[in-house]
Amino acid sequence: MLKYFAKRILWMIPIVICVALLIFSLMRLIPGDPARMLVSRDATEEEYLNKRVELGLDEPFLTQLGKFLTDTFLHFDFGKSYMTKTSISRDIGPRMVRTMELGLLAAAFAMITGILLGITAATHVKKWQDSLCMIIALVGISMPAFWAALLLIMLFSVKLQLLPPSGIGGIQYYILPAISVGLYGTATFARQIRSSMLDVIGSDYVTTARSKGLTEREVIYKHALPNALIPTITIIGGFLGQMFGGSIVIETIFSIPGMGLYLITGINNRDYPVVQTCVILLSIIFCIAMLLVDLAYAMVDPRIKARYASSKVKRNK
Amino acid sequence: MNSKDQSAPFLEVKDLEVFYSAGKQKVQAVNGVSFSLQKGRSLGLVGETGAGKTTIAKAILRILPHASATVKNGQILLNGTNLLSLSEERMRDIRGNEIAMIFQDPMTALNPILRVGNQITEAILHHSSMTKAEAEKHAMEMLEMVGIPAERFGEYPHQFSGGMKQRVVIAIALACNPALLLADEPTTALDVTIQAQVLHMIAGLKEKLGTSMILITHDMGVVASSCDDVAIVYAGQIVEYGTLEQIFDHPSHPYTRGLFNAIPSMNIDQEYLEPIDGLPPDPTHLPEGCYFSPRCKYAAEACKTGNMPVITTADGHLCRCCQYNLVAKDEKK
Amino acid sequence: MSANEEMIRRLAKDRLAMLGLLIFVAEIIVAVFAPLIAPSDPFAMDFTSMLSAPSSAHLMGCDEMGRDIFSRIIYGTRYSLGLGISVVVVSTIAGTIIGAIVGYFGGVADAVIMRIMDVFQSIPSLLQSVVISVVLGTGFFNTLLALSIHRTVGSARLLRGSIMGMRHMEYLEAADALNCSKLRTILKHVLPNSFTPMIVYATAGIASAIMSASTLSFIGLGIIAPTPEWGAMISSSRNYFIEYPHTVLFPGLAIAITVFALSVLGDGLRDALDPKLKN
Amino acid sequence: MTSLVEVKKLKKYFSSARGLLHAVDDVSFSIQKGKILGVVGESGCGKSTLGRTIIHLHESTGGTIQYNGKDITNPSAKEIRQLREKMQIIFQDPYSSLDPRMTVEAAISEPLLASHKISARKRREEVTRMMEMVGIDERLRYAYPHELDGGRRQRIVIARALILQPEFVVCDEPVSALDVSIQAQVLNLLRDLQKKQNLTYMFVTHDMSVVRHISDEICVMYLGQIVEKCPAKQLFEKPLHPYTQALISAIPSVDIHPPKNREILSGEITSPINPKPGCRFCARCRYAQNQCHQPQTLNEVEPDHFVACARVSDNEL
Repeated sequence: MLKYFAKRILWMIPIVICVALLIFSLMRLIPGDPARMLVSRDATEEEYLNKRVELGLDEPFLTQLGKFLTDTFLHFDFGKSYMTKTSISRDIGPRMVRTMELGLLAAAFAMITGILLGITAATHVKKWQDSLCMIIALVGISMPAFWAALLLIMLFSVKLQLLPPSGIGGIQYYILPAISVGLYGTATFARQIRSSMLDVIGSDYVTTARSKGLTEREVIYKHALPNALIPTITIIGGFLGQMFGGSIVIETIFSIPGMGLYLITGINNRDYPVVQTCVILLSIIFCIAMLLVDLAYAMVDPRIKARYASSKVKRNK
Repeated sequence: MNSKDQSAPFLEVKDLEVFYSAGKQKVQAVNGVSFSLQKGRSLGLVGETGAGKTTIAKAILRILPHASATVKNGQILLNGTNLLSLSEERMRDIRGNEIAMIFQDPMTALNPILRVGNQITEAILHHSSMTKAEAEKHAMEMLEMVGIPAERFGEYPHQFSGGMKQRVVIAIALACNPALLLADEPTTALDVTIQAQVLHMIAGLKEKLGTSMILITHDMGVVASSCDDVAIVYAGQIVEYGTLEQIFDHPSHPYTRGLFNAIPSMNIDQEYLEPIDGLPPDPTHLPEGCYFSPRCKYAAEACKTGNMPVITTADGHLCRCCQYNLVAKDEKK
Repeated sequence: MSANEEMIRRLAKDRLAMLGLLIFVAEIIVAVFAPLIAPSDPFAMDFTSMLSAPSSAHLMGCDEMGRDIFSRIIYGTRYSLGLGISVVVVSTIAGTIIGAIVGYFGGVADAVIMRIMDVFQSIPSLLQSVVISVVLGTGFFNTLLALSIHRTVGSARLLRGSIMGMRHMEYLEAADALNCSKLRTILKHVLPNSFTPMIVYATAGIASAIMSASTLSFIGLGIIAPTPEWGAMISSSRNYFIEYPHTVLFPGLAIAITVFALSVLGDGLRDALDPKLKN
Repeated sequence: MTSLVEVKKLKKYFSSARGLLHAVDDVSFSIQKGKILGVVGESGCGKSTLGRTIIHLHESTGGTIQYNGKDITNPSAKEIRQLREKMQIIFQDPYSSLDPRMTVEAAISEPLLASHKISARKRREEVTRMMEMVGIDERLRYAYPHELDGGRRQRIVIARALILQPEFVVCDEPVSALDVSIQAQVLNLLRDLQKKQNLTYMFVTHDMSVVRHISDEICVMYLGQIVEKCPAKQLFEKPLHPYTQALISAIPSVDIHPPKNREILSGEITSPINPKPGCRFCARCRYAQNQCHQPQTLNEVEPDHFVACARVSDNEL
């Protein structure tokens, strides 16, 4: 078991390096020269060449790549922002914290509401409660997060004046962004829980539980729900991906100075080091989150745990 | 069909009718089944896939899926109380306590993410006033009783082999010492030698605890080794009912005879077997008259309409066939 | 009755899925005949009616440049649906080829391609599209490519998974025993049987591609103003939405309705194709 | 008499997470042309693997296979194609061995399409002939597998296997998924076809009464090895190996006079992964002694009666 996860963590290293390599190469493919953009319009050729040297763009691609990889992974130095000239490593810290706070809050919101809706639907299948929950879920998956965010601002900040429309501060600043990011998760969880609950309720072991004379409550919460949660865990991965992507947009809408906003600003300014750093770090966070999901999977399901314990990381039988 | 014994039977099922509805289609799963069971005896319900055997058992325990299954008619009397008219709450006290069930597939009958010990303890805690510690101790005793070392209490189902899982299922069923055990194909999923172990164990425990049993199976051999009485089920009806000797020595219904003839013999060499022609009827469109008539070589005009008479051929030996006299002339080979 | 006919019959009974199909088909018709349906030119600016509220002259009002929002939404179907459908077509074809190769042959090809996919999958999908859009620039085809890469990986994985799942099915073993060549086995037995999950994935995929495309456009990548792409419309009007909510409301509604229609259609297909629900 | 199939010291090992799984281990036997060899044993004894290895659905790990006197242990791809026309297999589960998207006609004609270039008309005629032969109504020609019952599906599987007119057919539990009354129909059909076409069967099953009924000769397998081999009748009249005795004793017989006194075998089948040398049954055998921990050989203790038990060979039992 431990061995399996140690292996998984080690396996992350080449993956992350490949991601870094990929991103770095892609950034060099962007048409247009950042040095040309950074110098003033009427700069001399010399000024431009000096800028290139300053940014390290004059060296061959492989040298640049090597320097980038060693700086990033050995010295944890992500370089300096082209625009602000400040160290990215220093700037990124508080931004990462904000993005992760937002992510956790959104995940918590999505799971709690999703599970509640899913159970309500499954236990009242084909009744009005079921229809209501599923309509809510369908609305949830149909709304683009950025549009939902604008509507939420409209309602809660402008009309009702309950919550701040943008910026950072106390928890109240995170409520609307977290709902906007988590809404999609709420909807997918609710739908998944409902369908796996229905599968599980028809299974033999639930019949066994009933035939023991347990109450319906015990049957649902002790036998059906824990089993129904297992397939739900697998979709958390997809949800997390969506969430990290969503936060990029949501942070710009709510002006939350997190990694998303940093990234978008970086893109608009052709600030390559910033873009690279954000993508690599977001990918690392994403990989760690997926690993935690797998860990949770093993915790819930003793069969998976046994498979991990037998150490071989084989997908097929 | 009524039992020969006039003293009040322990379990009596009268005119049970169950159907499933799926959309507009109506599947007639059980069509007027009546039988009774004396205390301490075991009854074999024998029939092929889809004959309605499992539905009968689930109807007794009232665990049919509410959404699709309807009990249209009938009574199920346990010690004179009609189970079908009890409240759900009262029924819960009976389930697992007075009546317990063993399911066909031990692979799926256990909750994969709960320790087996807890799955046994749960039933005990629910039906007795034992403390948790006492219940766990009793659960361990149950495991030992079905031949599993008590140390395995904390293991998960996937750590057990098929035969062992079925033992756990049996331990759960017997944990509260039920008066009636419904065993639904308890050994079908198991290998022959393991099947023999499990059947032997069930027989021993039944003897020891004085449990009555309804054994559902498609295997005549299993019936022969475990039952006192036999009911042959075809298309949701009991077509023949009698003691083990009556059915095995003097099978009277053409279907029962067909079943016996279709089994490859262990003593006689036959070049070819004698199968029953055709297929079991479609339960959404049962034939008129005798449900077996399209496949029956004795079928006459009289078989194609109306209800078949139930004929008492010997003391307590009942047969649902209007051509009985003709059939009787052809003695069993 | 063939399995497909039966599937269609089951789908036809699903009223919500039929509603989804109806909306989807209607939108395709609107996209094709946009010039005939739209009341005015989606690019024509009328500064006298800038940001005007919905009225009989402008059903959904006008945007900050005085363009008729209704007409822009009608034309927008071409971009949104066009992108959604093309992304799915491209990625499904590419994904099927890759997935079929790795899933059936396994071995080295599988190991190598799967590792490459692992790299792609460790970058969150939208982030990936954002980066590729930045590299390629804006416009229909660049956005198509940016959105297709992630989906290709997804469909290849899905197909591979379902092939893996059925590699041990007896009918494939039977095909082997019956002398079917590998190519014949893939074409006649493997692909038709693993297409079921692919169809469901593709339908839901159009929805998610439309969503991603509009998100890209919203942050200024993808398709940009003045092209009447729905996400781009919201993006260009977002500074006015507090006073003039209709500028954001209607394009968003268009996205939501389209995604809703495709989601319920996808659900319906999944249920209709799932043999477990047969009874 | 000539033997059609002869295997010597055949081995098939699978690698698994916990070691080598000895599915078939050192198995030798031969089948005469026109005869039926029954292979019987409990789940996991390697009987299905044995059949599949002989017809090259699995590649053997060791030993030799001869067909018609010719060595076919390591055939080329072309030779395999030729062999497949002579050797066929009927699978256990007619629900999974038919492609759900193929009609009856397509399924039966698949082998023709796969290996022969014959006209569409000739193909249709062939399918008609086969459908008649296995007793499937012409009206079901364009039906799909899910519309048919198990018995009919198994008939299609049989027709598909026999359309190339093979000489040798591996029947892998062909009736165990069927109800008794249908099982008898299919067994009769198999017997009938065997007689008419002078087929040779290797009939793999776990059902003792079926194997007794159909076989000329029977091999009893336990954990990858043959423990006893003799003519069918003799096996039931005079089983010599303790495992065979237990197996026969465990059969639920329909004879109720006199009530059977069964020998209940203790324990369960042990793991076929990295087995210890010596008799594999000895852990459950009531006669086990020290000598049983030595490797056992299949000895002819009576004419045509082979047993792999040192104590039987030494006349101790």
